[in-house]
Amino acid sequence: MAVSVSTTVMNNVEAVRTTLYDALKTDPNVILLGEDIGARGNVFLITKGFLEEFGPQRIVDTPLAEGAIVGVAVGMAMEGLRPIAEIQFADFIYPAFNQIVGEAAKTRYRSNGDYTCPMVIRTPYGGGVRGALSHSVSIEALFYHVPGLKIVAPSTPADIKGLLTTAIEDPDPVLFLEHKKTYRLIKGEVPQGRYTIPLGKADVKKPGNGLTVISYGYYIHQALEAAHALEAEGVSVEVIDLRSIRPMDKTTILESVKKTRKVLIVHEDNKFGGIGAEISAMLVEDAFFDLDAPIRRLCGPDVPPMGYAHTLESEYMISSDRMAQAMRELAKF
Amino acid sequence: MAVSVSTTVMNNVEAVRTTLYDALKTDPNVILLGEDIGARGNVFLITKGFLEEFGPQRIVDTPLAEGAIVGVAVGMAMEGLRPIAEIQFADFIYPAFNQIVGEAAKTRYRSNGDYTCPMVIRTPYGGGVRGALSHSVSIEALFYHVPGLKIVAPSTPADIKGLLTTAIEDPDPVLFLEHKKTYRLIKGEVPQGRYTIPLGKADVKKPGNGLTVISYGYYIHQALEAAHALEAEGVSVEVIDLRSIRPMDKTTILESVKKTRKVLIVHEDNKFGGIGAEISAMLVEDAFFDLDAPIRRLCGPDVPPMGYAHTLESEYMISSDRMAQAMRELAKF
Amino acid sequence: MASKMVTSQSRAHVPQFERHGLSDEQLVWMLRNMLLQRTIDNRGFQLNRQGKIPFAAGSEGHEGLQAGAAVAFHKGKDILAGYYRDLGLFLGIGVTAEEALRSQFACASDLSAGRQFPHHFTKKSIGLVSISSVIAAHCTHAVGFAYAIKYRGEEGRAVLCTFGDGATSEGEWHESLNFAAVQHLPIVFLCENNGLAISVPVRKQMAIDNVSERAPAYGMPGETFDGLDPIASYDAVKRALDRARAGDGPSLIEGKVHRYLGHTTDDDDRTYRSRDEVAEMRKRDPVPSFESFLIDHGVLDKARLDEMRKDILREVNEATDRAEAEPLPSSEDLYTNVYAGETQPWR
Amino acid sequence: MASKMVTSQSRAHVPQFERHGLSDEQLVWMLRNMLLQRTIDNRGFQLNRQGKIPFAAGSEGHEGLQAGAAVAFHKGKDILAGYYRDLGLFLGIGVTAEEALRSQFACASDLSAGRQFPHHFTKKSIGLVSISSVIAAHCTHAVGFAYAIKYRGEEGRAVLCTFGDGATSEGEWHESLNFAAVQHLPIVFLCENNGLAISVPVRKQMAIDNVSERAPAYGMPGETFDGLDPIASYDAVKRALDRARAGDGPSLIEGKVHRYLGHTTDDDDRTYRSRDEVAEMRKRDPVPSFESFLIDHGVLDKARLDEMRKDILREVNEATDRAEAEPLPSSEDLYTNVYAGETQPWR
Ligand SMILES: Cc1ncc(C[n+]2csc(CCOP(=O)(O)OP(=O)(O)O)c2C)c(N)n1
Ligand SMILES: Cc1ncc(C[n+]2csc(CCOP(=O)(O)OP(=O)(O)O)c2C)c(N)n1
Ligand SMILES: [Mg+2]
Ligand SMILES: [Mg+2]
Repeated sequence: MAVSVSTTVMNNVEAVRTTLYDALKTDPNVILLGEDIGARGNVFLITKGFLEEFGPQRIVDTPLAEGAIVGVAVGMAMEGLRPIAEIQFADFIYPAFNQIVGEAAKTRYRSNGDYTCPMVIRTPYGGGVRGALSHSVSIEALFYHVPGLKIVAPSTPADIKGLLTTAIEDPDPVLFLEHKKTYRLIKGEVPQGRYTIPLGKADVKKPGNGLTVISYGYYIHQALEAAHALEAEGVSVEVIDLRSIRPMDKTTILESVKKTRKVLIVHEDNKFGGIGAEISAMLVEDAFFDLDAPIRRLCGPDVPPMGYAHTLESEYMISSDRMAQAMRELAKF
Repeated sequence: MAVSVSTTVMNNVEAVRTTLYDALKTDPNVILLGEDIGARGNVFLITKGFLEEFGPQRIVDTPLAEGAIVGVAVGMAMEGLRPIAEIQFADFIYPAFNQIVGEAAKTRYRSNGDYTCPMVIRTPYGGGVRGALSHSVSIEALFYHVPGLKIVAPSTPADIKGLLTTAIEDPDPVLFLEHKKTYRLIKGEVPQGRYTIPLGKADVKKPGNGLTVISYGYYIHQALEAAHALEAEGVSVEVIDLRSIRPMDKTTILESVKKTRKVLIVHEDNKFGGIGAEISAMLVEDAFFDLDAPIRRLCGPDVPPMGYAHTLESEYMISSDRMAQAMRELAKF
Repeated sequence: MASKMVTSQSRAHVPQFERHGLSDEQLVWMLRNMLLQRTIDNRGFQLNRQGKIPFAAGSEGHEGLQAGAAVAFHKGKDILAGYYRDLGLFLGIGVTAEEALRSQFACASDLSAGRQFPHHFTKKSIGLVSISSVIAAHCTHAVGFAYAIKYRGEEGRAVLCTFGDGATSEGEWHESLNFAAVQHLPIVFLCENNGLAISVPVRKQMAIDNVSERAPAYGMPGETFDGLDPIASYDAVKRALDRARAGDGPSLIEGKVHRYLGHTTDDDDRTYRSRDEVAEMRKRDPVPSFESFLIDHGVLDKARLDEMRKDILREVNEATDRAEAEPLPSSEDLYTNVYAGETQPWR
Repeated sequence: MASKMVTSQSRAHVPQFERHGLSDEQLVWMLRNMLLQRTIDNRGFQLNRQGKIPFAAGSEGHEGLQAGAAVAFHKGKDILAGYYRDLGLFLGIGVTAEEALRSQFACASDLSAGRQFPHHFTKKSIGLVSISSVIAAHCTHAVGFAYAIKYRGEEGRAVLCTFGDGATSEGEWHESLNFAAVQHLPIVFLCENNGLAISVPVRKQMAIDNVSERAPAYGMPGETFDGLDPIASYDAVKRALDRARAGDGPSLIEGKVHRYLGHTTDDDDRTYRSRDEVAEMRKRDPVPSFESFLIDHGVLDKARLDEMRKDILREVNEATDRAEAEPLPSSEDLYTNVYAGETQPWR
């Protein structure tokens, strides 16, 4: 990441907001479209004040139709605008699946490069916020299999700013996932001024040599908490924040695993067919003989995310204690 | 599989057809709905003559709207009918994604069992038929991550009859995938009379002890061809036909791998995040020390399936020769 | 009619009014339903302010439409495919106050076993379809129910499918109406048009004034009525349901209502509408309007009204206390009813 | 008008006709476009029968509508978001016969580099949007183009979005019209209603007679015209496009056309319609009808027509020979243009 002289402390909501603001300021082709992003300023107040400053032509409160939100953005992008489409909650992205997977991701390939689709689809995802069955889902595994798409899921304000800036300038469609739980919970130093972080580059959030923990989103913070706890017990844990899910950073993962020889993959999303599956399969292909222990996946249970009652929610979510326990076991292995 | 006295030889189209026919005959709650399944008798002639025999109330030519085809079927199922929805080509299932993933798969969970959703969604998938970019896709990896759904992808007429019969009687929603390329290409003995094959049970299509090949759909036949070729070279290959993708048959896979200690996973679908990823990850968790070689995945390239020109198509598809080559290498390992 | 309700001359004597066959008992029942809905709504917001529940959504302003629709609905026969803002309708067809409060507290005994948001009920025994939070997704299900009714030739049954003005923009809404029209199904599509989709005003939702103007696009009868007026609402919904039950096919009808509260407790509506705007709407608040209408027309007297209010408060208080005392789901409850039996992704 | 074309009295002398400002040159150009479309269509089916190409789709019966629309379209300015059955329109706005044949042979030099089905063109240089096989998916894109045009304040540009009758049942079709109406965008939604979606007759597609009856549901002007008549088609499409270009917003117009062939070479339409039905329609075949219309009205003489036919056949024969000789894509071509640059899922 380009380091800039001074920094500001902000949370993840502010990081998204300031990045969108800068993009609107610098590029007249940038247009935001979504539900309640105008007068309401988005349900998390991310776009508050944008309508007044940039006007209804650039801050478009759309009809309640996700297929159109994404599909119209695809058309805008093909015609040279830089649309940033918002899906109010990731749970409601399904009606846009046809436009994302069938159209946006295929535009360049289908036309052999005659048309391209430079657009961003932003959406808040994830649980632990009492969002019940329809405001808690993780969607990355439903999209990461799709050629033509890029997927980003940052965990910190600094990463959000750098990656969202890159995503907006990327020549291809990017699905940008923002974990709801981190929106106000996570604060951090953010370099002032413009900087970018390349898509497809993971970040070692904590170096270590005893074992490697691979995660992303909210759980990065839980994993770091657990990893620091284990330092006290003499276990050195390296925590890798994937940040990008497609493309994914093989180099950083392999380097770490060759060093630690033990891997724990942690994600909130359901386990079966989740992101962890591909990471594990890749490691077996490319680092089989570097592994001292079976790759362990600590993931969401295979049930719909996520019951409303806090008892159900906390059963679904993985605490840093459970993560620490899994790390201990793997370290002992 | 229940063995019945006499058998008939038929291809995969006829197997689907005869199973649907028997279901319509035996259960008045069974209703077929989809595009061109009436007078046209489905674009592959699977339902030819059904309209005349069972009438437009049970063989419903719907408007051109996949969301409604599946969503209306969900309502029918909740009210006690046994709808069998057809998506004309798997490439066009995306507009129904919201109803399949968000509604059908969640009906039982959301209502804590007050309502259930016993329905089948049939669709032809897969390439190698000059179907170009929108009549060639494999969709299993876009759905197999979803709790509440079941997914079946048989390769032979006998398996189709047994599994489709089970799927129609299953109390939960089942996505039933029929590989277009096998429709008329694959013929086989089919037991007469009613029989079922349990979902979630794989089938060892060819026993062997040198290495295990795991696949499903059209590639089962390519893999068997390759496996038989290798017998001549003294390599004994066990070929497992998954048949069910969710739930998946851990027992059969583990038994085989403990025996052969080498695994090749083959699928037509794109590699990254495909079914093979979960199989490999599971094996690393449960059979790590039984493996003598890295698990190898031979899969579709990570590009949109599939160019129209036969040069592009044959580059995408995996020939039995390429499979044989991969088996040889793994055997030598 | 709603406007008539508040005119002073109607207070002068006891004038007749078009009651569309509604008995005094039914009219009083409707008012009670409206008061009960509002009391439970307010309880939810209250419990949320007290920090006892994380979330609540209210239907204030929709009471008239829903009370009318509830009477038109044939309990034990018809099917209701409703949405989250239908509390009055749900109560009206047989959801109890205690079930409502259990949903607010996410009790194990909640109809969804504490899995869904408050008021996202499921109650097959009374024909109430499991509520989806996904806008318009239930419209296709409603059509499937209607198809089953017609397929089985069940006389005198119909489906009532309700939704908001925002829902009409969804593709699945269009697909549902078109499918129902082509199949000539026994279903009523009832739009509760409160002029807002969270913050988005209806003029940004569609370029026409009334949702019912879309009925001809499907070859259905359409009608817009005053959803603040319970009697007008009953009349419109009843005529449409009767058409459906008689085999005369689907209808698209629309009641114009108000939304007095924020979208939910998570929404601060001051960011997108002025207090004056809300105050102006409040002047036509269906609850006090209907109270005085019934009193002015001698259907109800003040004393009985106070009695009713007390009675409702008692009912809701008791329901609150009982629900608050109920156990929450156990952690094991997370894993049940994903499939029939114990299916796991790996077996 | 189409009916007028074939009346005998019109052959009696050389009557005037409403030409809506179309010059003789334009009228002749339209006929040539129709003949070229049909010749290339037939070539595709011929090549398929000869086993030279695996698949072809034809537009026979749509020629009149498309020739009229092509003249109304402002080349170099307007955007066309069309669908697979628009060959005449594509040729009319600047796709060449050779490009059409290259798509049939899936040559490396095909506009999609042999990736897409025949006639699924992409040609940004002439404002032709990459064709999607997914019904109605392109309608939302068309709206996005129209939004960009309005956003940039580009005077006198509009988007023409075409689709079949079946497409109108898709949710995305509804979402597209509604979005365009709310934003008052410069776009024309043109339905080529041939009464069939593969085998499904339009009465199973919708419960109304004309797609244009849906225009009021979006607050748009709507109109149904005779799509067999090139002049009537030109007039209707031009008026709608002029409205859009003048900033007067979107329209939904519909031309009634025929589909004489099977849906594609994979479809045997005898399974769902009788030969008599097709023969009956053929009596109004727009191509011979327009030929005799132009001759009857002295715009064209037999000699020039024969010349034109020969010329077109020569053009298509040469295009066929050249395309057939073109190389196919190489196996490496499978991997390009997934992303800009060389992005792989793992890096
Ligand atoms: C498919 C989908 N998109 C977005 C949302 C988020 N959301 C919840 S309610 C709502 C507004 C609904 O407005 P309307 O249909 O008018 O109903 P009302 O709340 O006004 O009664 C939105 C956008 C959702 N639940 N589902
Ligand atoms: C979303 C989707 N569903 C189904 C199909 C399969 N299909 C291809 S063309 C067609 C019929 C289209 O009919 P219509 O829109 O009237 O166009 P026409 O071919 O009659 O011109 C269908 C069902 C598809 N291409 N896309
Ligand atoms: Mg509303
Ligand atoms: Mg058609």
